[in-house]
Amino acid sequence: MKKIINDPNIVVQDMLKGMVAANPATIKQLPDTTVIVRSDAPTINKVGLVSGGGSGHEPAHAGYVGKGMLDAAVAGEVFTSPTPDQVLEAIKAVDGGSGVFLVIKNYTGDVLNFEMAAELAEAEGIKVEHVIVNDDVAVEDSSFTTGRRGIAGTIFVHKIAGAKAEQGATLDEVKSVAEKVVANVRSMGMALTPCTVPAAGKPSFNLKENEMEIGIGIHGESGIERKEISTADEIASELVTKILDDGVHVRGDDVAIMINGLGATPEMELNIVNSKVNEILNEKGIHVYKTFIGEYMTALEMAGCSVTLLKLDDELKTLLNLSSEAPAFRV
Amino acid sequence: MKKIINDPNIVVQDMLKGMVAANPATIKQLPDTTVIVRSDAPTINKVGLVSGGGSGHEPAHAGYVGKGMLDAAVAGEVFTSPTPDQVLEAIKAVDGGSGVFLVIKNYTGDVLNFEMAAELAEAEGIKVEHVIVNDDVAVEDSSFTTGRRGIAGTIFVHKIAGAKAEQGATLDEVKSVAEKVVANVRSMGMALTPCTVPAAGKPSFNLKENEMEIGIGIHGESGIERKEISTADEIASELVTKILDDGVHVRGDDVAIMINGLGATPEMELNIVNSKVNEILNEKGIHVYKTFIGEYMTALEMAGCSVTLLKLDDELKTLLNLSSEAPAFRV
Amino acid sequence: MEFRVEDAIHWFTVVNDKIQENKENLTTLDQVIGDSDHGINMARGFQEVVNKLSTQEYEEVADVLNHVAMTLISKVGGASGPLFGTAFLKFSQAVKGINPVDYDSFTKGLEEALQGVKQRGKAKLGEKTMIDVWSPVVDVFQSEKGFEDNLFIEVAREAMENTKHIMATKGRAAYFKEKSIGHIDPGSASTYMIFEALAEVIKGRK
Amino acid sequence: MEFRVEDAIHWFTVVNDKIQENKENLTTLDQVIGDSDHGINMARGFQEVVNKLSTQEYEEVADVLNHVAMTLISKVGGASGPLFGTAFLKFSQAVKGINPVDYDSFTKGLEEALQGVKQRGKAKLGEKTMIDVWSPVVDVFQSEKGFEDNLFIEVAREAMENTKHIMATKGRAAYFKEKSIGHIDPGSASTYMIFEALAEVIKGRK
Ligand SMILES: Nc1ncnc2c1ncn2[C@@H]1O[C@H](COP(=O)(O)OP(=O)(O)O)[C@@H](O)[C@H]1O
Ligand SMILES: Nc1ncnc2c1ncn2[C@@H]1O[C@H](COP(=O)(O)OP(=O)(O)O)[C@@H](O)[C@H]1O
Ligand SMILES: [Mg+2]
Ligand SMILES: [Mg+2]
Ligand SMILES: [Mg+2]
Ligand SMILES: [Mg+2]
Repeated sequence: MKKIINDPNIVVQDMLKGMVAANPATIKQLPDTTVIVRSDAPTINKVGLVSGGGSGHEPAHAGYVGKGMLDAAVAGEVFTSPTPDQVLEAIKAVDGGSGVFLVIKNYTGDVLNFEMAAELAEAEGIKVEHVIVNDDVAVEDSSFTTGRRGIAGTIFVHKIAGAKAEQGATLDEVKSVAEKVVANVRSMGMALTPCTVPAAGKPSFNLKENEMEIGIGIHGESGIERKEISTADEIASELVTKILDDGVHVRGDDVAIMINGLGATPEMELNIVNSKVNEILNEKGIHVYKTFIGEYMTALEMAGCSVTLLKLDDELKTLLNLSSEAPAFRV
Repeated sequence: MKKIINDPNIVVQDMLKGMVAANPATIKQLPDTTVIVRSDAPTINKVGLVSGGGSGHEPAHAGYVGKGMLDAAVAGEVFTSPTPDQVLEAIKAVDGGSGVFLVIKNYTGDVLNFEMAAELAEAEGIKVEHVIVNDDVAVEDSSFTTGRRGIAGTIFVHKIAGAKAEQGATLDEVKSVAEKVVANVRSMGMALTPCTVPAAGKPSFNLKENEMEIGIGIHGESGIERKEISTADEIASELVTKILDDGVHVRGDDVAIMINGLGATPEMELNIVNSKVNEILNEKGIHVYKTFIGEYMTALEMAGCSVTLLKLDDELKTLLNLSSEAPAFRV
Repeated sequence: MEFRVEDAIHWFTVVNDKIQENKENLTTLDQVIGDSDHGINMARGFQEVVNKLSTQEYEEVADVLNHVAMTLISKVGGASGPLFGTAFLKFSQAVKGINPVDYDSFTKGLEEALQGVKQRGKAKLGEKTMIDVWSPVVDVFQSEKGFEDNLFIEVAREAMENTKHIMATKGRAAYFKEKSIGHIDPGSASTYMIFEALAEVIKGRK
Repeated sequence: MEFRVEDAIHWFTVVNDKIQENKENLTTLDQVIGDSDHGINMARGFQEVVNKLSTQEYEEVADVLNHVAMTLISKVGGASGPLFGTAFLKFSQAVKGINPVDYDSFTKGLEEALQGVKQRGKAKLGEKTMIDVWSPVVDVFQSEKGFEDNLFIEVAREAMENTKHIMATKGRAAYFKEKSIGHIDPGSASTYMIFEALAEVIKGRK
């Protein structure tokens, strides 16, 4: 394991210290927690937006804390959902009297811990609503199983629900626009190499020198298929096709694209993927309204990428374009 | 070699296509070149700012093209300086009548090719000035050798000279503020793993499983020392100490920090490094005015990071804070 | 046999020993069909449980169980944290005011714990989760009349081993679909350790 | 012997063959004390040179050299592009109007080429650059009275081999300081191939 860390057991605390040191004017860490909140929280009469999850997906989620996006991000241990008490602290810190909205990625751990936190907050008289993001089409959408995972599409939920809340929308309005994003967003990823949880010390899976995994999760969970590495064009095409097969994005639609690096993949390669994604969408008569290329939702030092498509209507376009001061998503 | 590419020989063209597809409103590629310019270039009566270099350092340099930063970026082959004819095209495309300023990283290839381009442009009647960035303290500063390399500090030159030019400054004024940045900026990097030039197909060097290299260059050029991986705190301390030893940044100074990821190192680790860098500077009575953490000047998929310190006076602070619309450096 | 505060403390001390000892094994199980953190999560949680157990006074078994539950909830995270937390919280509520805890109350407590896990996790028997060990153990408690340490261990171990043959439909392992078959569920392995520890503590008391 | 347009074309065709054949070797040399691109750069440049050579008409040797220079300048990049480009540009200028090129003019051309490289690269003999091959070869041209193919090869090869023992102070290899010792300079290796090709072409003509 080659990492620039001090001690595998304190990476999260060390990281949070470094984040706050980098943005002392805009964010703060709630004492004795792993919660990052806007330094001016709570904003009175604004719905508070909270997200979070296991660490190792940076800049998700603390990088999205800022005016126009999240009010707080709760960091769990690496790849481990944060605990309810931490989420509760975040909720209490950002409640400005209009309630708090939780953006949860669809993993059992995240859902359970955030749900318990919501119950505790409601017991303290805070109105809490939530949305569960499940954009990963690599997994079947089923109510009999855990269902789809939440991956990079989550960032669009942060951005759009964040802009809505900033406009002074009610908790229900924020929830309803967040649900619209969830209904309109689909993603799929692939990996060339595994990643190593610092405290585990060894890679969570192995891929042969000529192998890639299509549809992999951001914690290294199994994908759809392992096969020989193909070209960027073939990879882009496979990811986009699977997303389009889901039927949400059709000819005539306006979409936002996110080409997301999982950690070790150079931006050069993300741009190469984007070139093909664009070409395919053009061919299909789907209009690319906006493109985001970079590392938005990573999996430690995994090499690979994900493609996300978000179908946009006028409301979503407006909200996507509104200003955001979050360090990892400046508009 | 595990890369998401189509053909090692066309990665640069494929990448540029993807970049333009992502930002069709703000940038364009000059036909039959590897030059990215602002789509509204040239800006009449504004000094045009051109940088560039080998590819593989993305987002450098095309990611810094935008209002408030560069007018054009010239992409060479991977790790290979672009040729004079390409640089000349960039110069011609951004000359708005007030001359063109070149930001060159101090590598023999970059210096020679940009110099030749400047000669050709001057022969065509365009006023050209340049600055050579040489911030890497891992290399000795000597006029008998190639001298210091230019690395991540270059981005501060882009930002500050870009803001100055945007204000309507003359070519000489842009040059003089760029020289101030070069005088005030120092960097040093380290790597945990090598990177692979796509067309070469194998890593440019090897590091043992427990080894790191301190002071390495962004093309894998030799550093100061290879040794056993130490803690993030020790690494941060070693990099900062070497920078401070150069004597440019002293007690009482205001500085900007850049913690730059070389490609494969997760943002988590960059934040951990920042935490210690901050602590050291605090101890030394050096005041951190602003911090930038992320991938600004990469070396393909090399794992590692660099630390940059820029000493700021009032002029530099103002220019650093002015708006930039470059996709990779939004202010 | 009656189950007292000191037994409860002993129980979780032994659980912690086992978890620490098997931290890497549990993580390895989670590496195959999960995200490589189960051993780390459990070790963090139970270490914290034991750190506090020795420094506090408890009136009754329910207090120990409540302490265990709250510590797990706030220290483990992931899926297993709220699930084990809920289990011991429900257990605690079920035996509140009963001290020492007799066999039937203990059984009732375990029933409630299992119900809690099922509700919280929206899962049922046969989905390759910790329920696949909790459930048969509760069954054997119900069918016996007193603590049968060896039987408990045997049933729990067999149940854990049997999770190998199940395809996961809940939790992170569900993403591995058919590929989850052939591997023991990590949460079932730690649940086994909890019951193995219980049996050992009871055996020691005899 | 006189050097004509067809000799010049032949020369660069052979250079290209050698460079393509040794593309990986050159890159490997550059992997050790550089950035792994020298073979790729040279192969790209000379392939382009040859692609055009066959489709164009040249009046005199200077035209071929000018074409080579301009192609290298616009296709190679890196340090070697402008340096080899400058070399052949100066060479071309020196023999302009002289066709065929006699031995003395050829020698004069090489002298100018070397001067061009030195000025452009601000380097001198003994800094572990291509100058360390160019310079001794020019010396031998000056001290002989006519093309001595075998001698050229010998001198060039020895000069290339000798770059092993030099510590680099210019170009990218300079960053490797003492560690650059023991390795052949990539640009010297490609310069050697250029002169080896020249000697073979001349030998073939005899
Ligand atoms: N819905 C569920 N119901 C019951 N148990 C579950 C459920 N989901 C997961 N588990 C249990 O949790 C274990 C995984 O725990 P852990 O690795 O700590 O959390 P995570 O999956 O969030 O990383 C699984 O092995 C399984 O036994
Ligand atoms: N200042 C210089 N003067 C003469 N030759 C040089 C100089 N710098 C570099 N070279 C030559 O260029 C070669 C490297 O070329 P190449 O690898 O293509 O470019 P780069 O170093 O930019 O990657 C070196 O081996 C050396 O022979
Ligand atoms: Mg987990
Ligand atoms: Mg190069
Ligand atoms: Mg797990
Ligand atoms: Mg080179």
